[in-house]
Order: sequence, then structure tokens, then C-alpha cells
Amino acid sequence: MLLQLKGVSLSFAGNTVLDAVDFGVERGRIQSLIGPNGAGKTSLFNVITGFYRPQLGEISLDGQPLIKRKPHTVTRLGIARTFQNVRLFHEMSVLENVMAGQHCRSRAGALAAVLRLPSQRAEERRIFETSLECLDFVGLTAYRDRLATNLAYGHQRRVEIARALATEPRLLLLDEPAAGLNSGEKQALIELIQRIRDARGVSVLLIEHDMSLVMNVSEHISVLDHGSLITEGTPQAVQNDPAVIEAYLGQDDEELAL
Amino acid sequence: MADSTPSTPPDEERRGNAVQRFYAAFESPPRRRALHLLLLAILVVTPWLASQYMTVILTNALLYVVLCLGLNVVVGYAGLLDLGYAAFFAVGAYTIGILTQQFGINFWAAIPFALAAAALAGVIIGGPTLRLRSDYLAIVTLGFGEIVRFSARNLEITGGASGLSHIPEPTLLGWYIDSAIDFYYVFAVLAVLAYIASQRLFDSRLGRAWRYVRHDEDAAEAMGINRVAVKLAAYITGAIFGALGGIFFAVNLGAISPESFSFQQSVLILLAVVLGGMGKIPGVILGAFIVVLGPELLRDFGTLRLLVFAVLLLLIMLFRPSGIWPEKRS
Amino acid sequence: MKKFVKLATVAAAVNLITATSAWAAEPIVIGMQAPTTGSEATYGQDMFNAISLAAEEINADGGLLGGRQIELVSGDTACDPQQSVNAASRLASQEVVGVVGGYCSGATQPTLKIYGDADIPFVIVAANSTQLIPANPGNAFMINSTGADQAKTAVDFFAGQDIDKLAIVNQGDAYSQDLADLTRDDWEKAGHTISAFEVVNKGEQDFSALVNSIRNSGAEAVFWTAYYADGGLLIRQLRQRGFQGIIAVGDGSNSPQLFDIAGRAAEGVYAFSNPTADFLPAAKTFISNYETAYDTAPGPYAPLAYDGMQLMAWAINKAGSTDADAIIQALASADGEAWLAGPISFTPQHTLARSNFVVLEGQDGKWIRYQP
Amino acid sequence: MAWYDLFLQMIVDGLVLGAFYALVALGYTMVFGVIKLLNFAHGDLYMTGAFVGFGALSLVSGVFGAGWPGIFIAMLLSMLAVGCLGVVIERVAYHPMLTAPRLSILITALAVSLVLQNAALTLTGGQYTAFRTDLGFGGFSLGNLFLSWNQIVLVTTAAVLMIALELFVSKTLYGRAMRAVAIDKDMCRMLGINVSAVIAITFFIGSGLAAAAGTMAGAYYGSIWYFMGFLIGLKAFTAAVIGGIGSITGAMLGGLILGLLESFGTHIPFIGSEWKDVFTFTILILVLVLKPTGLLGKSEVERM
Repeated sequence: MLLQLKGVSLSFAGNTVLDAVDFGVERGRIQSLIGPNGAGKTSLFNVITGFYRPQLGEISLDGQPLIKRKPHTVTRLGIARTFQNVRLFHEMSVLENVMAGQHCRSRAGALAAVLRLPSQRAEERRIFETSLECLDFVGLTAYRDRLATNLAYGHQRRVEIARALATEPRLLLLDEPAAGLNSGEKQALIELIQRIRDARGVSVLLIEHDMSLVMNVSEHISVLDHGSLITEGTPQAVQNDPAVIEAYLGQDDEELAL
Repeated sequence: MADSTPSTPPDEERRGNAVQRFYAAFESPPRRRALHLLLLAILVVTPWLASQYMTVILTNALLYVVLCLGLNVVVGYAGLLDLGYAAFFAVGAYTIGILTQQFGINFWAAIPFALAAAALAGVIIGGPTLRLRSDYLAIVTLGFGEIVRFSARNLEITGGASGLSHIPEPTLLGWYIDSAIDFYYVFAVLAVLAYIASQRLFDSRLGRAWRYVRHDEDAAEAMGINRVAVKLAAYITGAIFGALGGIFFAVNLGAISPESFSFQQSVLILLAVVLGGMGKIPGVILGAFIVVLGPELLRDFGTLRLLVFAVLLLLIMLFRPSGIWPEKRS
Repeated sequence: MKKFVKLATVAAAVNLITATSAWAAEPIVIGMQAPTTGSEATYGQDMFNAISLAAEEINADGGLLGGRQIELVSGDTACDPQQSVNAASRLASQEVVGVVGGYCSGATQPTLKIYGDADIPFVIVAANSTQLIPANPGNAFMINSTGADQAKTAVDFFAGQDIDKLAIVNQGDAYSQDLADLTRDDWEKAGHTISAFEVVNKGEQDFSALVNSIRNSGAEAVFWTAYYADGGLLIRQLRQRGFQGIIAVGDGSNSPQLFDIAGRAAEGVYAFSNPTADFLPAAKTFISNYETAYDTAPGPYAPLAYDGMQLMAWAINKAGSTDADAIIQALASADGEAWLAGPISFTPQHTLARSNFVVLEGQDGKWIRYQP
Repeated sequence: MAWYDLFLQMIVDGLVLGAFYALVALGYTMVFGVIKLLNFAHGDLYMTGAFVGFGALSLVSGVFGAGWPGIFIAMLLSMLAVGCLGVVIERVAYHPMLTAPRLSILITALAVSLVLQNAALTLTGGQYTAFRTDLGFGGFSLGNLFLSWNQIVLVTTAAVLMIALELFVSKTLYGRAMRAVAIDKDMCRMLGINVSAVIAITFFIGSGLAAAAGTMAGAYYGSIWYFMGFLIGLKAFTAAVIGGIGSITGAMLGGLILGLLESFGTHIPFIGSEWKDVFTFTILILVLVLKPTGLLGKSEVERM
């Protein structure tokens, strides 16, 4: 297990959001987390990445405890994420956006920058090259000097993924990466996710509502409902699980594209 | 946070080009170098052409360039509203004054202590408060600025309300730095150094981190950026710029008193930064010159000049929040 | 600059031909330094008026050095150290022969170095903190008695009122803190008790806590060493709270405006003051000239400012040239020269050799000379 | 004075001072509640209120005299005028900035403060203006404790204004709308509440209260000047923070607490009067760092 959650519970002002969730992601796997709206999927992401602090439970990455760690530490330990509503640094260039990911893999401080020490210059070059490589990986090198905010939405999603890859993660969390994409872009996304795992050896966990994409790309699916994990397994197994069907039928959800 | 909300799109269209130009400028250094050399030449020649009064005013403007570039790191780069910036200016000035005048320590040997004192002050006030929301931070820094001023006024070691006088003039290789022209060159060197440092910081890992944090704290943190540490770095960097200005301010005047480090002083520095355009180095330098030269040119207007400045600040915020320095166009 | 030199040459040439015709002679430029903006603006304006009046009289009498007219240029210090440095540099750049003025010790202090470096004689007419003495490079002369003299006047006065416990309140600026410290030291040296030594911040309105401390300390008298605006508030609140003891104020509060703010509470308040025009026998014509020219009565520093200009003119004439060192020597040699405010001679430290302080008492909304 | 007399006297003084702080703090907290803006110009509205009140008093004193009746009329006129000024400021300066980055709107507020201050500076030439009234020094003594009639009228007026505000906010439609807007503007818009009008009313009331405090302070202390809003603005903000910013009851409580703290703080050994403001600012910083929600404030919603 790369990522392991044990008995994680989270509540806000008495409302239970996550209820004793046991959950794991195996190394080298592409895994999906699905569930109806309000099931607690994004909260689970926020708990893993340190943005929320669960009241109970343990989280570990490769056996290293993550609980009570700040988000930036979690990222440095090897978990990168994207956001449901793209959160790029709008007023900065695409390349500068991606360079953000390299921050936690570099160390030069103010003094080194002011003196332009050789080590700092070498590091800047490395940041530049790594970021360019990540941008190339998602196929957006041509846009590197554009302002992020001027990019098409689909491209913005890819920049966000490149930025996350630039943190050199072991595990990548994607929060609804296909939302707002057209079918061509979705196909490209599936390929990108697979390349991320195959070419870079990064495990992927995604939250997604588009079931055809989920079924297509995932090797393992976990289903969350009302803050509890109700089932897990291969796409086929989950697809046929009566508990899943009930969870989704329990509410009228037109996004259910099974 | 609302900080990430984009403003009007057409403006950004132009800025897209600005960034392109920014990188393009890197690719054609000869033009930049020529411009820099020209400005440097003007800086060197000016005092030989100007009257003593002009030299003094320009020295003052160069001091403000240093201070404004320092505050620009805090406000422009990292997006932290600091209303007590004069406090760091004061810490630098008083530390040098006390060490050289009361303890007889050599001026140059005292500089590291003054810088360390400012950095320490930055840590003490920034450490616990930088995690606060931005408007709380503004008021805390204001309170801190007043505390420093009141302390300078009340303590014996700082000379009370009269402040310190007879701060010895520094020597450099046996040469007494004491005339107006000497100090003009001292501040010219400081301003050039501050300019280079600002430029290099902007263009570094830390400089980018400041901008990430300013745009979207959560996204920055998700990218592995420790926002409190990064803000603290901005705060300390700004403190050191301010202290550097204060150190030479003290030896230039030879006397310092608490009134030089009032809230109005902090506001004036902030005004220059906002006027020129937060985060834009050439704009901030222009702002510093306007804030110093403007009141001198408006001398005959009396108190009206302060009102003119206040209205100007308001109009800038309402109609051109990015400052008067133009965005580059393709 | 070139043009100026040319003009000067022409003027000199003309001078040779037409002996001493006033219109042809090169004017003597004198700088005035005082705050004409900011909270102390009225004092500064008053000083400028008085200096101008003196200069006009001298010019009408045929000017200086055998016919050269005085030309005045002004520098506004706004009572702010940095602004006063700018103003002083500007005056120095205008190649003034001398400077008359100086109000607000804190703002005057940094200008001393500028005039010292530029070798310009400086007659300080109002600022009187003892902090100015060590900062004087030798070219400045203080014709107002110093804080030390005022402290002595205050101590003599309070001692004469059979008082032991004195409360001193200052405003945390250079001038009032200096006066407060000096008075405290003198008072304690005289074997008396300081029952409270307090500071208020400029612009504060509520002094109730302070008044409580003072009353609680058993003070028999209160000495306010700072300016009239906040002093008025303090006097009012002291009397409102039933403080019955003596209240006295320093020369920063000897303005008639104190009565505006303190109202009836200012009745019976004492003030230590440099001689204001009303109490100077020699100032009768001055007052009427001033009122004709400016449509208002001369303020507390008008006589000293007038004297400052007269002293500078006297020194230039005595030096016989506009050479700075000669003028400085002439100033230092002043021996009982007198215009409105009494004879002027200097100590080796270039401060007034005698104390010019008088005691005033508030009666019916006016200051009158106090006769013990 | 015996210690208990002093103690009582300090409580009385603290209450008077606290009443001023509370009135000004209410404006901070109300504006902060509805648009999450720290209105730097608020202290200067207090100053403006004092000058307008002064002008109004000289107009009406012919008819109503310059005693409390005249002062009350002047105060009401000043509240009205400064209330409108507050609305104009909101419309002209803050409204266009509501979606801008927070840094921009904070600097805008600072700019408005400087404009008001320097306008007053220019108009008055930086001079203190004597605020002449017919108020006497009368009062009564309880033992060594002295209470002036003016103090009693002042505290009563402040209390009446604050009770009226509390009733307005809790009982009227607009008051309820105000609270709703403070919680969720978008939802209010959907429900058909005129959010702009509610914000305008909030500014009107907040500014009006500052003007009331300004006029009363002018009449009580007897002099006004352009910079009088700075220090009280800072202190009222401190009061609002102590009470919990955004909470109306908190602002009142905070004002009283700060008034008492200052009244007592001056008597703490080693903290002489020269350290008084350092003491206040230290309290402000400590509260912000240790308990930013203050005594009665609600904790902020989780991040993200």
C-alpha cells in the first residue's frame, strides 16, 4: 500500500462528513473514488493533503504518518493534487505556474538569490528544465509564456496537472479532472492519466463523476456514500454491486451515466 | 480568498504580452544594458550639475527608493499590507545611532548588528501575526509601528523625544563621508544595490513563491509552499531593506528623533509603492521620486499638497489600481 | 547661475559709478525658517510677519552695508525634522547670507548641521531646547532663553508659592520633554518632591486617568510644559475634576488661544513666557505697525522674530561685509544690543546671556503680567 | 483619596471613555460584518462628525442654546450628514472595489481616511478649534467620587443609541436583512433582498454613530482638530476586536473593557502614562494573535 487511511473520521460543527473511513491506494495503480454529490469525496482529499484535520484516524504514505502534517509538508512527502475548480495562479505565465511545483524540491533562499550564487543559478536552471519537461509531458510547451488565465479551460486543467507533476509526487490526486471537458479532451485525459502512471511511475487517485471515463481508466474503484466507504473493487464488481446502485438511485442524479 | 479573483479581461490581454516581453527582454540583454548604463550615467553626473538643494532632495528620493523597494517586497510581491514599515527604518537608524554614538563601535562594524536587529524585529512581529487575515495584519503592523515609535520616545537609551544627536560620520578608507554629495553617492549606491536585489529576488524561487502565495494561498500550499515561512521571508527581507535605509539616514542627518518614524512616514512609503504600481520595480522607483519631489515642487501650496496626495492615492486605487507605471504592450 | 554672476558683475560695476544708490546694489538675501504649515502654522506665520516687518523698516532706512536692500526667502519646516532639512537645504542653495527663525526644537536641530556645513550664520529666535546647544556647530545663536532658564523661572515661581509637591506633565516631544526633565531635576535639587511625572500623547482627548493620578499623588501644583492645544484640554479637565491647586504652563502655551480651549478653567492659570509684545514698553509702535500691516495682533514670538532680524542686520553692518565668519564674529560680540525684547548678549555657548522669562497670569481671557 | 474611592472613580472614567470607544467600535464592526472590510476611514468620520456637529451647533445655538438641547440637535444633524457621507464613501470608493483583491480595498480605505484627514487639515489650517458650549462643570460628589452631569448625560446618550441599534437590528426587517447579508450575500440576492440598500443602511448607521460620538466628544472635551480620529479609530478598532469583530454586542462590551483597561492601566506600577498607548496596542496584538475571534465573535468558516 502506498497510501493508507485507517478509521478516518471528520466532522464540522457536529455534522459527520467522514465516518471511520478505511481506504488505501496501491503503488502503481490508477484508482477512482466515486460517490454521489456530498458523499465526502473532496473532504477525503482535503484530509489526505492536510487541509482538513480529521478528529480520528491514521493516514500514512509509504508507512510514514501524515496526520497533523501541514499541506506543504504532505506535498513534499510525495502527494500532489489538483482542485475541483481549477486554481491556477491566473496572472502568472503558464511556465511560472508549473515552476510552483518545483518549489518544494529546491531550497535557495533570499540571500542566495540576491548574490546569485552558482548553486542558486544551477538550481534555477534545474527548476526551469524540470518544469519545461512537465509542461512538455502534458503537451503545452507552446503556451509556456501565455498568462494562465488566457488559456482555454481544457488547457488550464492540463497546466494544473503539469504543476502537480512538477512536485515530483509518488501519488497524484485529481479532483474531477474531466469536468467541463469535451469528449475529445476526455479521451486525451484518459491517455494522459495512463502515461502519468506508465511513464512516470506515479500512482493516480481521481474523483470523477463521468462514469465512462472512470470505468475506462480505473483499475480499482472505491465508492463513498454519506461519509462511509460502501464498497471497493474492480470496475466490473463495483458496477454490479447493489449497494452502489442504491446509493446512486437514492438521489436523482442525472450525472449517473452508467 | 478573493485575492485570486481575476479583474477585467482586456487588461490581462495586454499583460499576457507583458510577460512575453519580459522573457523577450531577457533574450536581448544589450538593450537593457544600454538603458541601465544611461541611467547610471545620469545618476553619477547629476550632483555636479544640480544645486546643493537639488542634491539633498535627490538624496532623499534615493533613500525612498531603497525604502519603497523594500516595502514593495512585502506589499507588492507577497501581498502583505504593512502599515508599520517605518518601524524597521527606525530599528536600523536607532541601532546604528546607539552603537556608534553611545558605545563607540565603528560604523561599518555596527551595520551587521543593525541589520540583525531589524531581522529579529521582523521575526518577533511577523512570526505570530503572519498567519492572520490580511486586514488584521495591517492593523497589527500599524500597532507595532506605533509601539516602536513610543518606545523610542520613552526609553533613555534612544534619547527620548529629542532622539540621538552627534551620530559620528562614517569614514571609508580614511575619507570622511560628510558632505551632501558624499551622501548622495552613498544613497545612489544603496539604491542601485536595492534595485539589483529586488530584480534578482523577483526572478528567483522565493520571488515566485511570494507571488504564488499572493495569488492563491491554498493552491500555493498544495504545491508544497510553506506560506508562513515564505511570508516571513518577505517580511524579513523588507525589514532589512528598511533598516539599511535607516542606517544611512541616521548618519546622513547626524541626528534622529522619533518623529521621523511616524505612521505618516509608513503611509508615505506605501503611497509611493501603490502609486508606481505594486510589484513593478521601475514603477515603484518612479513612485519614490514622485513622493519626494512632488511635495517639494508643490511647496508653495502649503498643506494643500497633502490633500492633493491623498486624493491622488484614492483616484489611483479607483481608476488604476495597478499604478501609473504602464503595462508593457506588444 | 552664469546669468546671476553676470548680473552681479554688472551691479558691482554700476555700484562703482553711482556710489551708493539703493536700486543698483545687489540685495542681501536672508532666509526665514519656521513652520507655516501643520499644527504650528500660526506661530510660524507670525514669525514670518515680524521678520518681514523688521526687514521693511531696515530697507526703508536705506538698507545694509551702505544701501543694499534685504531680500527675504522663506523655508517652511512644518515642524517636521525631515521637511525642515529640505527647507534648510533649499535656503542654503539660495545662497542666503544668514537665516533667521527656528521654531520647534525637534525640527530645528537637524538644520544646524546644514547651516554649519554651508557656513551660514543662523539666529534662532524661538526654539530653545537645551538639546540644541551641543548640536550647534558654532554658527547658530539662540536669542530666546533656553529651557534651562525657563526651568529656573518655574522652580523659583513654584517655590515662591510655598509648594512642595509638584506634578509635571509633558507631551513627549523634544521641547516639552526637555523642559519637563530640567524642571524636575531643578525642583528635586531644591529639595522638593515631584509627586507625578506624566506624559500625554499628542491628540489624546481624555485625560481622566491622568487627572486621577495627579490628584491621587497629592500634587499641590501642576506644570504643563507643552503646547496650548492639549494644555487647554488638560487644564479644563483638571478644574472639572475639582483640582484646586496651582496650574502653570510653559512658553509653548502662552498663546491667547489657550483661553478659547480651556474656557473659564484657564482663569488664574500662570504662564512662563518670553516677553510678548503686550508687556514690552518698546513695542508700542511695533504693535501698531504690525496690526496695520497684517490686520491681526502680533503673536507670542513676534517680538523675538523682529529682534532676530534686527540682530542679523546689525551684525552684517558691523561685519562690514556678507562674509559668514565676519558676521558670526559680529554676532558673538553682541553686547547688550536691544530692540523690543531686551538686551542681547551671548554666552560662550551662543545662548542668551540672561533669562528673559516673565510670569503671566490668565485673567478675563487675557494674559496679564503677574506681580507677586 | 482612599483606594476604593480611586477604584470607583476609575470605573466611572472607564465607562465614559468606554462609551466613546463603543460607539465608534460599532461602526467598525457593522461594516466589517456586512462587507468584511476594515474601514480605515471610520475614525475620520468621527472627526468629521465633530466638525459638522460644531458647525451645526453654531447654527442652532441661536434657537436652542449651546447647552445639551442645542448639542443634541447638532448631534442629530451631524449624524444625518455624516451618515450620508458614509453612504457616499461606500458608493464611490468601496462599492466598485468589492470584488477586487482585499489588498486593494484596504488601501482604498486608507486613501479615503487620508482624504478626509487632509481635507480637514486644509480647511482648518491644522488648528485646534475650540468647541464652545454652555456646559458647566457641575455635578455631584459621593464621598470622594465625583460625577459630572455631563458624564451622566453622555453615558446615557450612548446607552440609548446602542439600545436603539440593538432593537433595530433584532426587531426590524432591515435589521434582520442586515444580519442575513452578513452571513451570505449571494443567498440574499437570490431571495430578493436588496443587498446594496442593506449595505448603504449599514454605512449610514455606522457613520452616524461615529458622528454622534464625535459631536459629544467635541462638546465634552471642548476642542476638535483634524487628527482627532486617528487614535480613537485605532482604539475603537481594538475594542471591536476584543469584543469579537462582527458582533454588535461584542463591540459594546469591547469598548467598555478597553475603557476600563486604559483607566486602570495607567495606575499599574511601571506602566506610567507614557506607556499607555503601548499597553493598548500590545493588548490589541495579543488578542489578535491569541484569540482573533475576540470574546463574542464567531469562529471563521474553515478554509477552502
